[in-house]
Amino acid sequence: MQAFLTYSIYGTALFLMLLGLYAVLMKKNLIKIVIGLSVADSGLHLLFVAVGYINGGTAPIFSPAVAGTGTVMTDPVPQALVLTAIVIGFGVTAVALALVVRLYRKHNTTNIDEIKNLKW
Amino acid sequence: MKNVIIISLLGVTAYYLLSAFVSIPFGEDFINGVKDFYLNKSPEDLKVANVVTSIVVNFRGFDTLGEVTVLFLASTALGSILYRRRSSHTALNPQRTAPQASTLVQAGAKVIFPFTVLLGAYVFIHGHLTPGGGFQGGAIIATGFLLMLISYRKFFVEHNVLTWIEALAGTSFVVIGLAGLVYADNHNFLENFLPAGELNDLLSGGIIGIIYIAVGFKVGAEITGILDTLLTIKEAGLDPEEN
Amino acid sequence: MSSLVILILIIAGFALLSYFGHSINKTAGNIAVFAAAVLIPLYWFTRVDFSETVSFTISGFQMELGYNMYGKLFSLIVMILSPLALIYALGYMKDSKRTGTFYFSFLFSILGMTGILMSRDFISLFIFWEIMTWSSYLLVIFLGKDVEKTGIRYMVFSALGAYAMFMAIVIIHRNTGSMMLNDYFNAFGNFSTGTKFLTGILLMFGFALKSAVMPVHVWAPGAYSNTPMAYTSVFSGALSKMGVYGLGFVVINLFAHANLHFAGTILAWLGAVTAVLATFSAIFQDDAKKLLAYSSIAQLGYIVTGIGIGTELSIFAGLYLAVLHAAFKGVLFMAAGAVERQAGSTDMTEVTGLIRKMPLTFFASLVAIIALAGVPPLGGFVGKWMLYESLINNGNFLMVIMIFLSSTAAFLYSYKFLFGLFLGQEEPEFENVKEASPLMTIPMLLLSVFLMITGSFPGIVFKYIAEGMTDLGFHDVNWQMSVLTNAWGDSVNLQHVTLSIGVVFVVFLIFLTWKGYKKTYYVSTKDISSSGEVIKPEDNMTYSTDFYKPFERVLHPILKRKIEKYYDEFGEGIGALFDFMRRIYTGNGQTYAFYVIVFLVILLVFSKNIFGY
Amino acid sequence: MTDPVYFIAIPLLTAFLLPLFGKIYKPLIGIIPGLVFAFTAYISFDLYFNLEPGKPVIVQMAGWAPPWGINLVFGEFSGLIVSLITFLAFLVWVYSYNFKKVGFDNSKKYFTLLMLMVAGSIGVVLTGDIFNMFVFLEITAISSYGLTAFYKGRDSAEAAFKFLLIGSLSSTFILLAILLLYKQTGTLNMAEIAIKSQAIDPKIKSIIAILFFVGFGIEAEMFPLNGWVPDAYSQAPGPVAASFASILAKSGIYALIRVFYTVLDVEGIFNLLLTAGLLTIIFAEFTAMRQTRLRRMLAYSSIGQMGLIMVAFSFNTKAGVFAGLFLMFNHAVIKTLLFLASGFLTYSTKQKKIRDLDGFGKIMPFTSLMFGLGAFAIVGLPPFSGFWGKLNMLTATADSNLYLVIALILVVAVVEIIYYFKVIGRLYFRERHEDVNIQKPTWNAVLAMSILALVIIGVGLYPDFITDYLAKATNELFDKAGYIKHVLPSLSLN
Repeated sequence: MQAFLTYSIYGTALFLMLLGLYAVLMKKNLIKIVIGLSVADSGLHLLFVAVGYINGGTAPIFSPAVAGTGTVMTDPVPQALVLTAIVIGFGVTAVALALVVRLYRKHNTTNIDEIKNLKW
Repeated sequence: MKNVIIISLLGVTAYYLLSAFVSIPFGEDFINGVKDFYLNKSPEDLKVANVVTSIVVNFRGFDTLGEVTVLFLASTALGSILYRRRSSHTALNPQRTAPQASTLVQAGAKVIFPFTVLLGAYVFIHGHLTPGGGFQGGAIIATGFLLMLISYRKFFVEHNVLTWIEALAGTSFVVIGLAGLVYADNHNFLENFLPAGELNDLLSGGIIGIIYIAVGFKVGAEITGILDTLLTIKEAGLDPEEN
Repeated sequence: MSSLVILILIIAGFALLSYFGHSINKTAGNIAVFAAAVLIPLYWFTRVDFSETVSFTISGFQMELGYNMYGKLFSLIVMILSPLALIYALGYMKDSKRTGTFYFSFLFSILGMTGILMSRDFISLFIFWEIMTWSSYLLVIFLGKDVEKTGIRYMVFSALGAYAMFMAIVIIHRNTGSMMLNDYFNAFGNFSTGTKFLTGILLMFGFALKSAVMPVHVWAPGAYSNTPMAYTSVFSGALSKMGVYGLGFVVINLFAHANLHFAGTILAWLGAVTAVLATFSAIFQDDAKKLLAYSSIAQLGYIVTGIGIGTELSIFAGLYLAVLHAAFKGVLFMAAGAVERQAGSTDMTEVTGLIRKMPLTFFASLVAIIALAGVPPLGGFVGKWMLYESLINNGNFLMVIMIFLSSTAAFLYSYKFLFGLFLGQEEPEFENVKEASPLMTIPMLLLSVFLMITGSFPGIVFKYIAEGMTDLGFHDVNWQMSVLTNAWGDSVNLQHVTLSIGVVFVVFLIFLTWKGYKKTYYVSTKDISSSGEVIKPEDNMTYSTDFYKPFERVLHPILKRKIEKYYDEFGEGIGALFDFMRRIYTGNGQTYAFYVIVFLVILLVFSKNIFGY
Repeated sequence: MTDPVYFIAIPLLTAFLLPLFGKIYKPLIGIIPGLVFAFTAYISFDLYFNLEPGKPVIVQMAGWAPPWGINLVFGEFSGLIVSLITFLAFLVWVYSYNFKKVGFDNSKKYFTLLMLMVAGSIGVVLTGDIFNMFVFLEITAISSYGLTAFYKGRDSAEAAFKFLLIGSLSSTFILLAILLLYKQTGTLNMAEIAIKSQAIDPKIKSIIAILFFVGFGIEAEMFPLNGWVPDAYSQAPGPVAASFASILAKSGIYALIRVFYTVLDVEGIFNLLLTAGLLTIIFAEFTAMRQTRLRRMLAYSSIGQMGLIMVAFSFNTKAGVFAGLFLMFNHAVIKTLLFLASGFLTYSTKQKKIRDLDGFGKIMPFTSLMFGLGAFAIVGLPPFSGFWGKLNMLTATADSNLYLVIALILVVAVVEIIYYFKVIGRLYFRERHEDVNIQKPTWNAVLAMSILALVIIGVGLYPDFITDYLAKATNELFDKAGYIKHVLPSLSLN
């Protein structure tokens, strides 16, 4: 059971990440590429949270309900990190979308194959 | 063909990464991590119930400062990327290309908007007590604004106000951090110099609550600003790329 | 402060002074250049302490400056030839633009050469070598023609040579932990065979390239002829001798400490082949500058042969030829420059009959040509004599034949040069040509006087060569002021030779003058009778056109295989390869992302091999 | 008054407040960032020269000792690089203070982005926490995207998008590596990871190392991850390209070095770095030779230099690291000068082609001279500083018995000479055919370029100005136990 959980949970998160990368590598539409980056980020964030989980753990909050009961708590560190990672991912996505807008204005297309004025 | 190549490449990557991740089974605790220290110190020294918050704002507060900077940066970069020189002829005539939303949506949005903002404020004010915090609260507030932006073609945010909020909130974060250099016991950046209070009190955690409120304002203002920049075209018509 | 450092600083100071002087106005700059031409040699001859050494450590490398006698010999060339060339340049460059840059580079190349000759460690040697290289590069492209082709070719080959040296230097440092020349020579015997070969051959390659030995000579003709002639005299006369200098001490020291004679023999063969082929090429040049350039390569071939054989006499001959070559090639390039400046061209099919217009230039060229051709009674003869003797002694008969062939063939181009420019019929368009200014003729004449003296008294040069050879390990070299001896017991008293030839010459001159003076009248090449053909003004009727056509036909199969062509083809091939390589940067962002993933996957798949777990 | 925290805090504070300053008095937008750069340069020099030997300045954030809190380490190694970055950043500000007055009215955003990019790079260098390094790397990256796309008329958005695409992949890999490290060691502090990393399963460690290698390699312009470089360098404003070469690339290579020298102990990575560095040199320099546009040529040359730096660091010897630092110094100073000069050389030409520069030596004497000097220095001709870097590099290579590498580096150096001298030939020894509107460099640009030129000549004539500092930095980098001892006094490397 444990092994199944391990493989399925990490596998799912990694699958999501690689799905995003697949979109980045295969899709021709700039917007889809940005979405791919976003999806890859989400998969990564899921991985973070999954790594932080401890069997039978509760949320790491000392509310009066749990205080002093000695329950196991999940690891708070990846949760804090994922918060940072999400914000950074958001920032990158926003900049990417702005660039897509600029590129569309200039080239009148969102096909990445047609946007290569700079080469060699 | 390309499909097959890429899928097999990603498959190989997946195989290696998965083999690295499954080395420690899911949900297993490891020893000697820094987390135990955080779990002990957060309620004892900082009197902060939400350990994630105490990590985000205090133990790793420097990261959060960077994070806030990233958001600020994103909005600045966005402004710089989509910036257009104002020609003297065309007056500033902001407009949106999106179609007008239905009356139902408009009315609903009007009702939901204040509550969304209120919820956001609640979330970031109670960041050290309950799940949530400045980023989450700010994001909720921005959602409220997004709702308004997409419902009303004529709803515009005042960028001047946003600038002031961003500047003051960001400044207060850094200033609070710098104050730690002067007033705190060990004279460290971002160190707590206020009384910690009691666990699970609203006024607990010293500077943590204050910083999270500042972060909430800043995030709310910045995301709203970003959404507005992306949604609104400042000038009538699309000018061709200059130069 | 040490006199050596002061010398370097003086030269650098004058370089800057000339540059800024010229940017203010021409007179100020020219005064600075003149002062440099006078004061630098003056300081060198009177104040420089040749026994002094200066040591210092920079960036963890020990460096040392100090003259030895061998370096002093070459310094003598630099210190005599370059001031004369500088003074010549004052006349030659009078109407040019950007003279500031010219003199700046000129003086910096003198600085480079001076520094090379006083370096006792590889680092300062290399630094000065590079300074010499880039300053001469600036002069090669100074006139702005053939910047891409000749300039880049010169720079590429120089860089190849310099970097071969550089590689040798760092390998030496790795094996000895020191950068001193002497440490290298002393430790050489203990090196592994591979290191011996690698360092020896790399160093030799670097130096041989500067002295334009055959497969790597292609930079030379273009560079020599492309440079303002005021500098070419130094370029060919002194700068190329830096290669000879380096070859000398490397070859000798390697022979002394290891049995690498065959490397020297290869070098000697290359020198001989160079001499022959370059001589043939020189014969068929129509441009006097190109002709002189090829002739320089050929002459350097003799010198390299002498050095490469590595016996006492051959080196002695090589060094003597090096000194003489500096003098006569200096004169010839100056003369070509004078003609170019006065008549507007050095194309021998156009410029003819300048003997009456430019008698001083002609006289200087005549002396230099005689010295070059190795005809008694001038100095070139002495050098050839010794070279032949050393080759015969060594049993290299084939090489003797080659050298002999080349020096006989040298008559052909020597004559072509003299005839083409100075003799022959006078053309109307050169009616108003005048003799060059004294600033230009005096240096030429001084050098030709030197050449005449060495014809009967080669001993004044022998003295310094013998001194210099002590540093190469030949301690008691016999020499006499004006008597040549050989191993077979023959001896020649040069004064007798000079005297007898002089008498014949004078008699002949008087006879010619008396016989021909009255009846001479001058006609243009167009002033001929032809059977029905009308000579148009633009027809080139000078005798110098297709001067050696029959020879050319014979030698064509040899000479058509221009080595330049192979280099050019190689360069084009490389360029095409580079063009192919840069297609990797397709311009498509997605492709770049694909590269990233591919790279990651490759590393992951081979992680076991990379990290060896 | 000198605390490494100010490196980060002051630029951030100013960045937040800059919009408000602009509302008060417009010229403050240009002046205030300059004061900030001057201030950071001042404190970096102050801290660096007052550093006690072998005793880095360590500050804790929020009063928690290192394994728990984030810390900044200002040692001889990181301090040297920070000083270099702040010095060059100040010069870039001096240069760009009134660069392109017309069309530069968006300067508020320009200076904000520039300031944050510098602060981010400093953060990458100073931080002692691996995740914090990631955050600062992202700050640097996002501000670079913004700066790349700063000009509207060019293809700058295209360049920035490529940069962003590759940069996002880089951050994904780095995050994965950090996550794996955290999973294995339970900590994010670099010193503690250094202790615990010995116990990590080598197979997983190698995967972590590869992820870091690819992630930081993208920032460090490694082949084949450097597709974004030529585009970004050629499309960004001139001073920004200069700061990419001198600041962004430096923080990338610093992260690479720090992780592999201090944090992870994987021997095999050095051979990999050597191979990647050599490939980088070959492809970059050979591609550079066939470029027709000046800035693209400089960009490829910059990649080549970075490859050389990687090769130097791959020897894992003190001589190699010393040479690598020397090359980093040279590359930062000289490439900055070249980019700054090229900014004015190509100012008015639309295509920015090399052949547009014919005869510029006469009409723009100062800028051309600066470019020529930079070109002489970068190809390693004495008596300029580039020579000493190359000399140390090659002796280090020889000491590692890599003779073939020496030959390769020198062959590539010949290629480098060809394309730089082609430009010089065009600048000085060609006649101009058509008239062109030129932009004389402004006084502040002249000042910035002159200072760089003086540094190049000064170090070239007397390299011992800096060799002591480089040697100290080298020793510190190799003193892994010392680093751990200073950061974590209670723990030690077993």
